[in-house]
Amino acid sequence: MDKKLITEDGRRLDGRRFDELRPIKFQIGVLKNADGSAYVEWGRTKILVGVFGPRESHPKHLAMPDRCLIRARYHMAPFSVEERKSPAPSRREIELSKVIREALEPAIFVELFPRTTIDIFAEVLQADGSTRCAAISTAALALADAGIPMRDLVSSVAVAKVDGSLVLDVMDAEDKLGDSDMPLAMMPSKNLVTLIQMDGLLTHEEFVKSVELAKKGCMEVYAKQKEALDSHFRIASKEEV
Amino acid sequence: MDKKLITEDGRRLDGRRFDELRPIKFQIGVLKNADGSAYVEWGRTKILVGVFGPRESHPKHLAMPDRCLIRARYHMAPFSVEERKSPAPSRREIELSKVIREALEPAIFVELFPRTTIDIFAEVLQADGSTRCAAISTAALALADAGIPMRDLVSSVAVAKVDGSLVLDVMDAEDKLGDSDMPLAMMPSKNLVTLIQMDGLLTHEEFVKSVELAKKGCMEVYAKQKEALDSHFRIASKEEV
Amino acid sequence: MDKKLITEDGRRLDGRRFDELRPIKFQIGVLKNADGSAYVEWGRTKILVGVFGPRESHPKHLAMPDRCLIRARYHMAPFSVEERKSPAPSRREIELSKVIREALEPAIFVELFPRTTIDIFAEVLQADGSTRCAAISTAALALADAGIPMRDLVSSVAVAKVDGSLVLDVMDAEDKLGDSDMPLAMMPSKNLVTLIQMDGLLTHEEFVKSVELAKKGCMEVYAKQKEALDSHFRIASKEEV
Amino acid sequence: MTNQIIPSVKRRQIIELAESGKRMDGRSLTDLRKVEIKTNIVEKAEGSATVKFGDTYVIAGVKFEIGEPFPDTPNEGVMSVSAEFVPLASPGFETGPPDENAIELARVVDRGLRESKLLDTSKLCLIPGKKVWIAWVDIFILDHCGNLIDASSLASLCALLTSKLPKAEVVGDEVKVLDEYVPVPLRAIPINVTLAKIGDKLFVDPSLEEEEVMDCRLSVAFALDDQKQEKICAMQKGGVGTLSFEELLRAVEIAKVKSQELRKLLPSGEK
Amino acid sequence: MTNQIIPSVKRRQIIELAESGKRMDGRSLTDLRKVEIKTNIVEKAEGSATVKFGDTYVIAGVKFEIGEPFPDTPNEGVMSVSAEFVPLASPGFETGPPDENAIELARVVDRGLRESKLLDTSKLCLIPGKKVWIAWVDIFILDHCGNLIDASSLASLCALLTSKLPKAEVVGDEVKVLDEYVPVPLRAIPINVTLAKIGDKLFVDPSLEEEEVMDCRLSVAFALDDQKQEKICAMQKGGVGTLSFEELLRAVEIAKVKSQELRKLLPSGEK
Amino acid sequence: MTNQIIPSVKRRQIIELAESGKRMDGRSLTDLRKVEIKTNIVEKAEGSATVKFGDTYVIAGVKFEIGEPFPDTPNEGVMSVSAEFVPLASPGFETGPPDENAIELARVVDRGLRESKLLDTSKLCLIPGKKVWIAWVDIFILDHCGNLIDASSLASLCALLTSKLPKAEVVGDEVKVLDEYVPVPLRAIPINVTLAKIGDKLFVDPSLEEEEVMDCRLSVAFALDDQKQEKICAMQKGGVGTLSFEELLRAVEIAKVKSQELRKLLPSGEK
Repeated sequence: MDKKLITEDGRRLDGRRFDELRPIKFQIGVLKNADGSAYVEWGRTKILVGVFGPRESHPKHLAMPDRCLIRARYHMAPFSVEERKSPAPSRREIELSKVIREALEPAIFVELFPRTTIDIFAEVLQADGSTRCAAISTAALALADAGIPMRDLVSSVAVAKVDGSLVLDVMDAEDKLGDSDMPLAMMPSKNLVTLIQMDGLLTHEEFVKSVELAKKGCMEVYAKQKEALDSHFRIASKEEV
Repeated sequence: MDKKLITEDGRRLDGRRFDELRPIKFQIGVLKNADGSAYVEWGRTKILVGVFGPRESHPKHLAMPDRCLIRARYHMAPFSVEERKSPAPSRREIELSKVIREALEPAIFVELFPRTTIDIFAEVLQADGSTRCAAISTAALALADAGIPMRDLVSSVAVAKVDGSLVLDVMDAEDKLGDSDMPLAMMPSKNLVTLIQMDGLLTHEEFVKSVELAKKGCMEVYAKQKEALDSHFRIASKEEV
Repeated sequence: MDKKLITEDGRRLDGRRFDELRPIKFQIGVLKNADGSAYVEWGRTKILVGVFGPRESHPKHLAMPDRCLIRARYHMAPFSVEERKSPAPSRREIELSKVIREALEPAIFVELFPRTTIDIFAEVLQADGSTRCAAISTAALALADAGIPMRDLVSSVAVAKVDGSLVLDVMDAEDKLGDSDMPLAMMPSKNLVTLIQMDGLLTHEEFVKSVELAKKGCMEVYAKQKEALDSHFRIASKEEV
Repeated sequence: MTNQIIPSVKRRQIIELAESGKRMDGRSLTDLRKVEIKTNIVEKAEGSATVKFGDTYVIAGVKFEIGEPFPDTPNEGVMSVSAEFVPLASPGFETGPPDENAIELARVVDRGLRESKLLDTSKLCLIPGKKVWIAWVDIFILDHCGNLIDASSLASLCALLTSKLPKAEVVGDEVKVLDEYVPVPLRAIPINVTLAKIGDKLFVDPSLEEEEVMDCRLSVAFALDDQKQEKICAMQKGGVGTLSFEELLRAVEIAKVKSQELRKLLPSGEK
Repeated sequence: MTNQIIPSVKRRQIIELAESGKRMDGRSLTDLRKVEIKTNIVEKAEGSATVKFGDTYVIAGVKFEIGEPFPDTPNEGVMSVSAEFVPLASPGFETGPPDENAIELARVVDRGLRESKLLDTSKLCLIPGKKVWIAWVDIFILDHCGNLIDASSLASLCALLTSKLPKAEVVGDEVKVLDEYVPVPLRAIPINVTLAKIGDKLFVDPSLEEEEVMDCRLSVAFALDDQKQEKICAMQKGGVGTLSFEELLRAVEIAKVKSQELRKLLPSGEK
Repeated sequence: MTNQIIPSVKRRQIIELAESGKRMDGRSLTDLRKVEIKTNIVEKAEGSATVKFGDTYVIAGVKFEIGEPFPDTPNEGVMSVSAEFVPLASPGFETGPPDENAIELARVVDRGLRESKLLDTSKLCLIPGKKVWIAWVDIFILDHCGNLIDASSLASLCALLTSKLPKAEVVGDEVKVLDEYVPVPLRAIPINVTLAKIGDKLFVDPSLEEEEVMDCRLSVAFALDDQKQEKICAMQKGGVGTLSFEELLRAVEIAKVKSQELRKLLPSGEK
């Protein structure tokens, strides 16, 4: 815990200011088989998301008469972390799969596709903090790529308290050595929270500030998502010509 | 094995005589969700039993056209024993689930509920010997609480040989250090055995005496079961008024 | 690796010449419940094969409208090898089950039995090299015993390179210390290869010679298979009289 | 899931009642159900507690066992929280390994206990890098009538608060466990409060029927440290609905007040 | 299970025949089927045996391996009995981990061997608390034609009776296994006998068709120790029917006689 | 599986085209698809590579970890190859443990790497019999468009070729891993080439639609050692069809030529 996470001039380990995102690069439509797909390099975090559906529910008894079943799987490659991860799903991966699904589902018009399933698969190729936020933000683009009607995108980012300061877009070292971690996801144009989790110790005031900072971060992620979609569909429509 | 299990004046470690049961306290109707339930404190052994059914068989291919399917699960809490028990079902728990089901099923009018299932779940919260006997005796009350028509109650007790003597209602120390353990269950008013198991070394004569002692014990358990039912239904009928 | 696998006079550890099979003893119709069965003692390798089917596919969604489903399982007894084998199926057993199925299926008229399943179960009681070849050759006899119409038998043998020489019908010591192992299966009267695998290091020329030697070995196994069938059906028809 | 009509009728009723500040079971929106705590009911465990929130019934047990520390924290003991939804608790529970709901529950309870720094794991070290105490916290859901997170958190907390740590002597590389006990080294005390959002209302300590029709839930854990400082130590949104930022902040405010109410119910000597 | 008619017809036939003391396969009610024992058929195992009771066909193998003792018996070796219902043995067997029937079988066989004190586990200790011999007894059911318990018990017993224990030298903390063998330290010899109850009759060594229609079965193991003392060492009722006390005692009497008959078939040098 | 018509029409088209030496995607029968290799894309792994064969997309990562050697090779490090068919790669893939296809894939890749003696495992030993380096090679299929064996073999090879081994100091029984790296001790380089047989034609680097209608496939791995000697080091037939001996030998000849073509694409500095 001796390591300083914030330097004297207010910079973080990778030179960022407290409210600065890492470089984020989305790519849309990167897989042939998946109905929709997207890839992100979010700092050193690298995640590939594929979406299948709406497709027939299997096994059939899962099908719901009035809506589409959403399933999500968050999964880490064994080589994505410092110590090799066993391939069997960990309790952490199972919980994250649940909250990711719950963060994305509010944005999907599930009533439009009764008796079907949409599967969202997020494969973490390299984990360097905020993987659930990156997975959610990238999955929103993969869903859009699959042509699935959505109320809004979902944008997500995490805020941490490190060395007494609140910082935006938590990387691994900050997560491990910091005092708190708060991932938040929202539908940006609706101003509605779809995910919030927190661990660590925050005063009420710090919590309120964390939420504000997370909201600002989500809006910046949203801008990058829209940019990626624009450029993807501009290229796609050119190709069709 | 140096420890003496029977004192000079013929008393056991907890002061009981050789043919004496531990204090047994049954409570009926202790759970809201279960269709029937009962709880027992049998010395330090504590077991909660819940019954669901008759209900639709699931998966459906298990349903039997001419009778009800009975399922039973005997399960120990990790904290119920000296060394924490792993939550995965042990081979012992799987065998006990089978013999408990076979001890209870003869008492149930299974022909009355074709194509359905009755589930009996016994959760051992603390194990101090004779848990299968306590589970069977308590499950009989939970089945009655669920209103399931039965030929008779099932009452069960174990007899051990310790320090050369046969003793009734085996507690943990006697089971571990004794020379034999013989759990027996019966339908008391029908005088029919529904469970018998034995391990240890017994002469033929000792075996015959063990069976006699077990039978006496079962009749005493039966009296306590009826008492618990009486008091439960007396209260229940008052409440209805 | 100091151990010499070929003696000065060109003999192998068990006295065989380079192109000599071990003693092979097939028995057909050894099980009561299985629809077809066969047992082999192939040197010290001992394998029992049982076949069930064609029978209803279970679960039903596996059934294929235009053909029979073939399933095969290669399974080793825990006591079949030097170090006790864990009962759970190993990755090796899963791969071998697949290649054994693929080696046998070309010989079966699968179109004749749509919507059904044929199950082939090979239990290795003692493993002393070439177990997959012995399992395939014995399974072909069990299929015949079950009366399943076949294009041809399947005969199999392995060739190894040990101490610089190519040798037929690899036993355990030769497999472990040798330079290569190449199991091959064929339909002998059709002259078609149904299994080939290889590991080790072989020049192109050595590979070609290995294939030739394997072919010769398969033809010898074929002769023994036919002999076993002849004697089995001769006895069977006598018994019917 | 097959019948979607009953839930939607129920949901409408619940929302209508809530307009006048009432609930199906007579509570106000911010009322807790009756909370009952019993401790030391499993003598073979080092700590145990049953907790009822109305008909919701949960048991937690604590066992201490000697094991190895994690490589990255060689001087600290280990706490492991698991939850089982045993099938007698609900017609919907099935046997088998924990599903995502049981895993989420255990992890949310774990975060509350862990992030509050309740357990001083540095005092659970026996031989650095080799042997430490492992505190196994096992939760069994016995009757599922809503709000499992708060009941399970409270049962786990009370089991730990009343548990006794075996005294151990270290001689060289061997640990000898004595037949004596010392108190478990505890620091801050976390209390978890869950609210369900249904329509635009927030419901404290949701019942099962409220959970079945809720949009989503928010659980907030507050830690009170030995300097009487109160902080948020864990939070979890569950369910597929959304929260406005205003609702989020309001829920946290309400949870804070209710955590203080629950804190008063802790086994005496603790708060 | 779908067709309940054939079993009930079969049951009636079996009961009628039994009235005149006969069985479908020509045996009397107390006859065993033909029992065949072969030993040392798997040379790579330290002991092995196949046993047939009529068409029922079972193999058992014994492997000795060095491992750790249980913490509560640091001076004793370990015996572990497992059974697999391999799918070639019956159209009803499936691949996968042992089900409750295979587990019950292994545990009943285990109790017979263990409670008779057959194996002197104190002589299987190499370094107290650290290294002992583990005797793995693995049973494979090869053809299931009824009465698996007796066939499996006998196969396991014969595999142990004819097995050889590797000689081992202990030097400090290391164990060196030599290329020599010593006899396995055995004491009393257990024999298991199973009877099926159908109607009010008891059937020794039930066939598969008898098992399919039986009310229940009772298995009794008798141990004969080195002082020629014969004792009951294990017992197991199976199945959903009941036994009267009179039937219970009668079954034990019959089982005793039949165990003496089976005991004469043991590999020579043993009884 | 339910619709057998489309595959048989497709198969006929493919065979007809092949008569004139052509394929659905414009290739000749012996053409590879475009092969793209990227290395060092996962900085946290000691080695990593993505490989594309057309749209088939595979990633392999290498992690080095200290562990125990196998008892029979106490002086050698361990290489372990696993493959996961992650479900985003194909509508037909499911979550869960590896099925027989994933296991076969991993074992075929493993044999190519192992039998070529690529990795000098004797140089991965730290403390004989106690501590060695374990090289974990993990393959993820990201987009399944045919010929997974060749793409996975090449990705695994490239990940190993470009991986760095942490330097370690042995002091007594302890291993200290330094913040420095040494090259991985590699020897011969294996290249795998797969051909599909459809009708009587052989198709190099089969696409998914070719695999769906093929009779069988043959994979052959060629190793080039440091004396520039080229040998066959592994072979695997897959699928339920047959090969004539003539086809077998011809396939091996073609595979050899194509392996030389692929060998030229390896990251520079290697061959």
